[in-house]
Amino acid sequence: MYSEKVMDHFMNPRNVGEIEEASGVGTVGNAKCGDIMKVYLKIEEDIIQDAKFKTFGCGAAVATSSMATELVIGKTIQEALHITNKSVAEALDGLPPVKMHCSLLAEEAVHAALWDYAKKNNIEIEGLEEPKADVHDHDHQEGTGCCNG
Amino acid sequence: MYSEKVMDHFMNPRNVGEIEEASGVGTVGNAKCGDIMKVYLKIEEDIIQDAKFKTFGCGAAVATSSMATELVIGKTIQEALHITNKSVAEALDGLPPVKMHCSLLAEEAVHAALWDYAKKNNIEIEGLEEPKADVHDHDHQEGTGCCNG
Amino acid sequence: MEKIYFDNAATTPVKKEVLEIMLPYFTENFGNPSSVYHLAQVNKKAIDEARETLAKYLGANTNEIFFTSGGTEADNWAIKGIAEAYKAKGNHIITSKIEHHAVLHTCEYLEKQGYEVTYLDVDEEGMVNPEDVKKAIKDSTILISIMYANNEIGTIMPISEIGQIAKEHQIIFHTDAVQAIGQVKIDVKEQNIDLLSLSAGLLYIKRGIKTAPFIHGGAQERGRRAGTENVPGIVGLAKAMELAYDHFEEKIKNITALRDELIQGLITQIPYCKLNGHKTQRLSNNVNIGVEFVEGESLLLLLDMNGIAASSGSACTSGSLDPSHVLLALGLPHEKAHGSVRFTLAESTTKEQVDYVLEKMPQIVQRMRDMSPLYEEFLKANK
Amino acid sequence: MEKIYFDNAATTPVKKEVLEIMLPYFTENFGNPSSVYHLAQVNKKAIDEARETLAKYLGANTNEIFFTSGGTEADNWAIKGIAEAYKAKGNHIITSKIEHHAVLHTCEYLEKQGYEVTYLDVDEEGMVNPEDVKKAIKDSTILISIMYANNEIGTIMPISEIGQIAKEHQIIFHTDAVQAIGQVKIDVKEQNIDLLSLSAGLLYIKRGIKTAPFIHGGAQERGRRAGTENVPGIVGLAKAMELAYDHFEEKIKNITALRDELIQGLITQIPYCKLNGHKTQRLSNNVNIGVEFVEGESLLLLLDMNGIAASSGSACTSGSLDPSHVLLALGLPHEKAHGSVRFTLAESTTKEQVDYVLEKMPQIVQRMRDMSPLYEEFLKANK
Ligand SMILES: Cc1ncc(COP(=O)(O)O)c(C=O)c1O
Ligand SMILES: Cc1ncc(COP(=O)(O)O)c(C=O)c1O
Repeated sequence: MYSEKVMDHFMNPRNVGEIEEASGVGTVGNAKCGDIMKVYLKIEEDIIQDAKFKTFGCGAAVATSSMATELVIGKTIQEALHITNKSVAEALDGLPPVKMHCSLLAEEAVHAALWDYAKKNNIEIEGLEEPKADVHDHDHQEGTGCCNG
Repeated sequence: MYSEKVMDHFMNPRNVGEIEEASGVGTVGNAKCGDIMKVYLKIEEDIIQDAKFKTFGCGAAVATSSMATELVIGKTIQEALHITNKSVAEALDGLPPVKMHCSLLAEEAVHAALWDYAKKNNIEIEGLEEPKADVHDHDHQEGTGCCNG
Repeated sequence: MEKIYFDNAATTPVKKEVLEIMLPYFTENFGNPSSVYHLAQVNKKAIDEARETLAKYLGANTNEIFFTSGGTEADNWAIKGIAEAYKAKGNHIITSKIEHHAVLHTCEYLEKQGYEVTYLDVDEEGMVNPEDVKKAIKDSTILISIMYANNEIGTIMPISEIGQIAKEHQIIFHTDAVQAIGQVKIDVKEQNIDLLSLSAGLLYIKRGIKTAPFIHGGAQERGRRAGTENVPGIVGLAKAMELAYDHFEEKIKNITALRDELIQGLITQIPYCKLNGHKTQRLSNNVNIGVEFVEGESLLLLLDMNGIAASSGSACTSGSLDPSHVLLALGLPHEKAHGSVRFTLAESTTKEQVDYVLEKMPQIVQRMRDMSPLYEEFLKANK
Repeated sequence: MEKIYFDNAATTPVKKEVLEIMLPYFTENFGNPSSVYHLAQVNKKAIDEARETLAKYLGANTNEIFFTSGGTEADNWAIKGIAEAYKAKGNHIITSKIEHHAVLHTCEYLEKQGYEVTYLDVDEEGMVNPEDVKKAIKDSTILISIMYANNEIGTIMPISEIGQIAKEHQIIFHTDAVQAIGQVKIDVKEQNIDLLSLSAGLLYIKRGIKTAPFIHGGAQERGRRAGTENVPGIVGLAKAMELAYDHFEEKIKNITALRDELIQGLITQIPYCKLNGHKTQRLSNNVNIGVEFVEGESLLLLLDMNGIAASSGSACTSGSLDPSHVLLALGLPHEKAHGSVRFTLAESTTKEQVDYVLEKMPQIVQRMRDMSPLYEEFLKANK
């Protein structure tokens, strides 16, 4: 069902963990869906120096979290903003159709962390919108970013 | 599907043929049902001296014709009249339920031949009713003596 | 005594190569294909590959192939599924009088539910006339269901023409190809077939065609047919398909030659006997002969005693003892319908087997006629 | 690495003895059982004998046993068949919230057709309360359908009590015994069961109970279920039944001991984890554990990487990714429903295999919790 790349990132996820005093933290997804992603970013001089994640979710959710953090590390905020769910999925050699939502979740988690960073620093990041979904806020809408539903 | 006895009477039917100048001839069944039985009787002094048959029909129809002729030979008319479809079927070690009608046909064929004998000789045989069905008369009613339908 | 099996249209032995490919799926590869673990993925892959193979031979896409428990279920699903899904559009179905009972009884059931069904006549060779199909179409017509080839008399229907008519009138077209598969080349796209049933069992449903689910339950077959997949059966079906179309032209040529030899031999050697069905538009394995003055079941029993397994009409109805609805639809009177026998050949059929039947049949028929009151009458009338 | 298959409730390998008995029916004994010739009679006899065996183990009569393509079809037929046959009497059906989708989706379909369905709640151990059944009965109730044992959590329902209630109220009682068969002793007469579904597939229909046909076509199964019989499957089912009830008590004792060892080991070694389903009224092969803070699919993948094939919820729904409706019906919140894993044991399961799972599971769960944001939150909140 999953590509070798997905299985590799699932079995050996990169960047699992927390960043103490992170520049920004974003959590998306919810328990109803069965997927929650939390992304920690360390940003210095507009560059993402480090990224870590914790994920409660299916194999695809774990792998996309791992890949998304890999992709954003070393990028500028603007570059990171342009890493879409598609590019995450492609970097993993594709995802099964029912699992494409998971890659959306990874994109959203990164955005949410960037939003948190912007809020904390009272800056505005061009092109960044307020995260749609958060585990603490409200239920996910059907079909958007819900990995297991 | 058939008992050994049925198969024996089907493969080696007794009394196949015609009796020239028979005392009585009866034909029952019809082509629609897929079964026609013709029974020839030679009756002398109230005793059935000989019986022959011709049958267009399934294995059970052939076997019951064969057995019915066997059973009536040597019997008095009254005795022959009491050979029911059940006794024919029993003598064959039973028939499959869907084929029980066939034994009814054999009983009717003997009765029809006796009726013919009575008519020809202008006598009345106690307990004998006019045959219900004849190939030349009318269609069989559903479920009565219709061997193949 | 040699046993000759001439009822291959009813069931046919599973080929060695097919069984071999099925076996591991009973014992080693038993994981439920819907699960996530590795063992299950092996099965999932096997099903996917089978689907691909089958799609290829039908000219279909893989996502248009759905596995069922058999031809009967496929027919039921196709017809009931369309009837239900399109009932807002209309309630009229066109079929023929010589369909398999899986189609006919389904249509009769739908009539009780308020649908209207036109049962088209066939000509004396069992052919549906495409013009009749066209004429039967109404505004309320939602489905045309005409079999690809008849199981009893082997007549091959003008499917492409009917497909064209269905397309022009934008009506969904289903064909029961249970008997045709492996004997003719089928291309659902070229022939404008929207649904197609196969035994063993498969339903092709063209993309975009809605069908109400027939068997409700789990999410198997992309949510359209519930129930744990019969993995060995599916894998075996694909393999059988491959084998059937391997050296296809050559095999068809051989079997057609044997078929024609058997037909020719029977109708020349046995008086008052004729071929049922079409002479050339005919399945290459089908011989159906109407023998006057004899009854079918007795004939079959005597053939069996001589080591020849044949059938009268379709096997599925032999429980009912009715004369074949197909033969009656050809216009045969009841006694001739009762006296028909079907020989269906296989790839493995030999000339020796055909010759053996040609030797035995005339004797058997003569024996039966000698005890037939109908024959007696006929002879007397024609003296 | 040893492969351990702990998903025997989904599919299970065909036993050697069963396959051996099936094989000849693929190759030598291939005659269509509905035909008259000898070869066909061999098959007919095989089916009749299988029917007898199966009837015996269910406490049924042979003419009450009907073969289907599987458990799903049996459930569909039972429920739709009764709904249609008794619609003049009423339109109300009682079932439970934790039935298999083959029952639930069929009931939902019937709701769209105008039937009224009561889906009974279960208690937190997955038990249907017979009192609730009684209370749900109305004048219009025509069918009670409660599964014998649940496929996900293994809870065994109070079938005899429900049968008694159904009898007293003269309402037809159907039970889906797909998971129960071979694990409990069933006696349809004593337990007042009117219809009973088995996988592989069989439907028991008590004499006198009308059912509308579900699959229309040929006259097989005494005219009540059309389609060429799957002879190898039928013969195999009977053999499997025989084997299942051979040394029954001893086997059940052994497997129950292993089951309890696995349950005990898991819930003592893994914190924040609990048994789903009933502790004792439970299928002897079923272990279903809710593990907090981890997600099921990941857990299964990691188990698979360690050579352990298990499942989360029922295999049939894993295509849909929804959290199990059964676990939700127990009152579990979504995250716990997502984090449940089912191990289903077989006769061949060994203590070593159980020990291996007990060794691996805690490590895997710990690893997953280390990367779980829910666990992180939980720890912070409970510091
Ligand atoms: C033309 C045709 N359609 C449908 C069927 C039914 O197929 P099955 O018996 O596999 O369900 C048959 C079976 O012989 C058939 O010949
Ligand atoms: C309780 C229950 N009912 C019905 C079914 C459906 O059976 P099948 O998949 O054989 O059609 C299953 C299958 O797992 C089941 O567990």
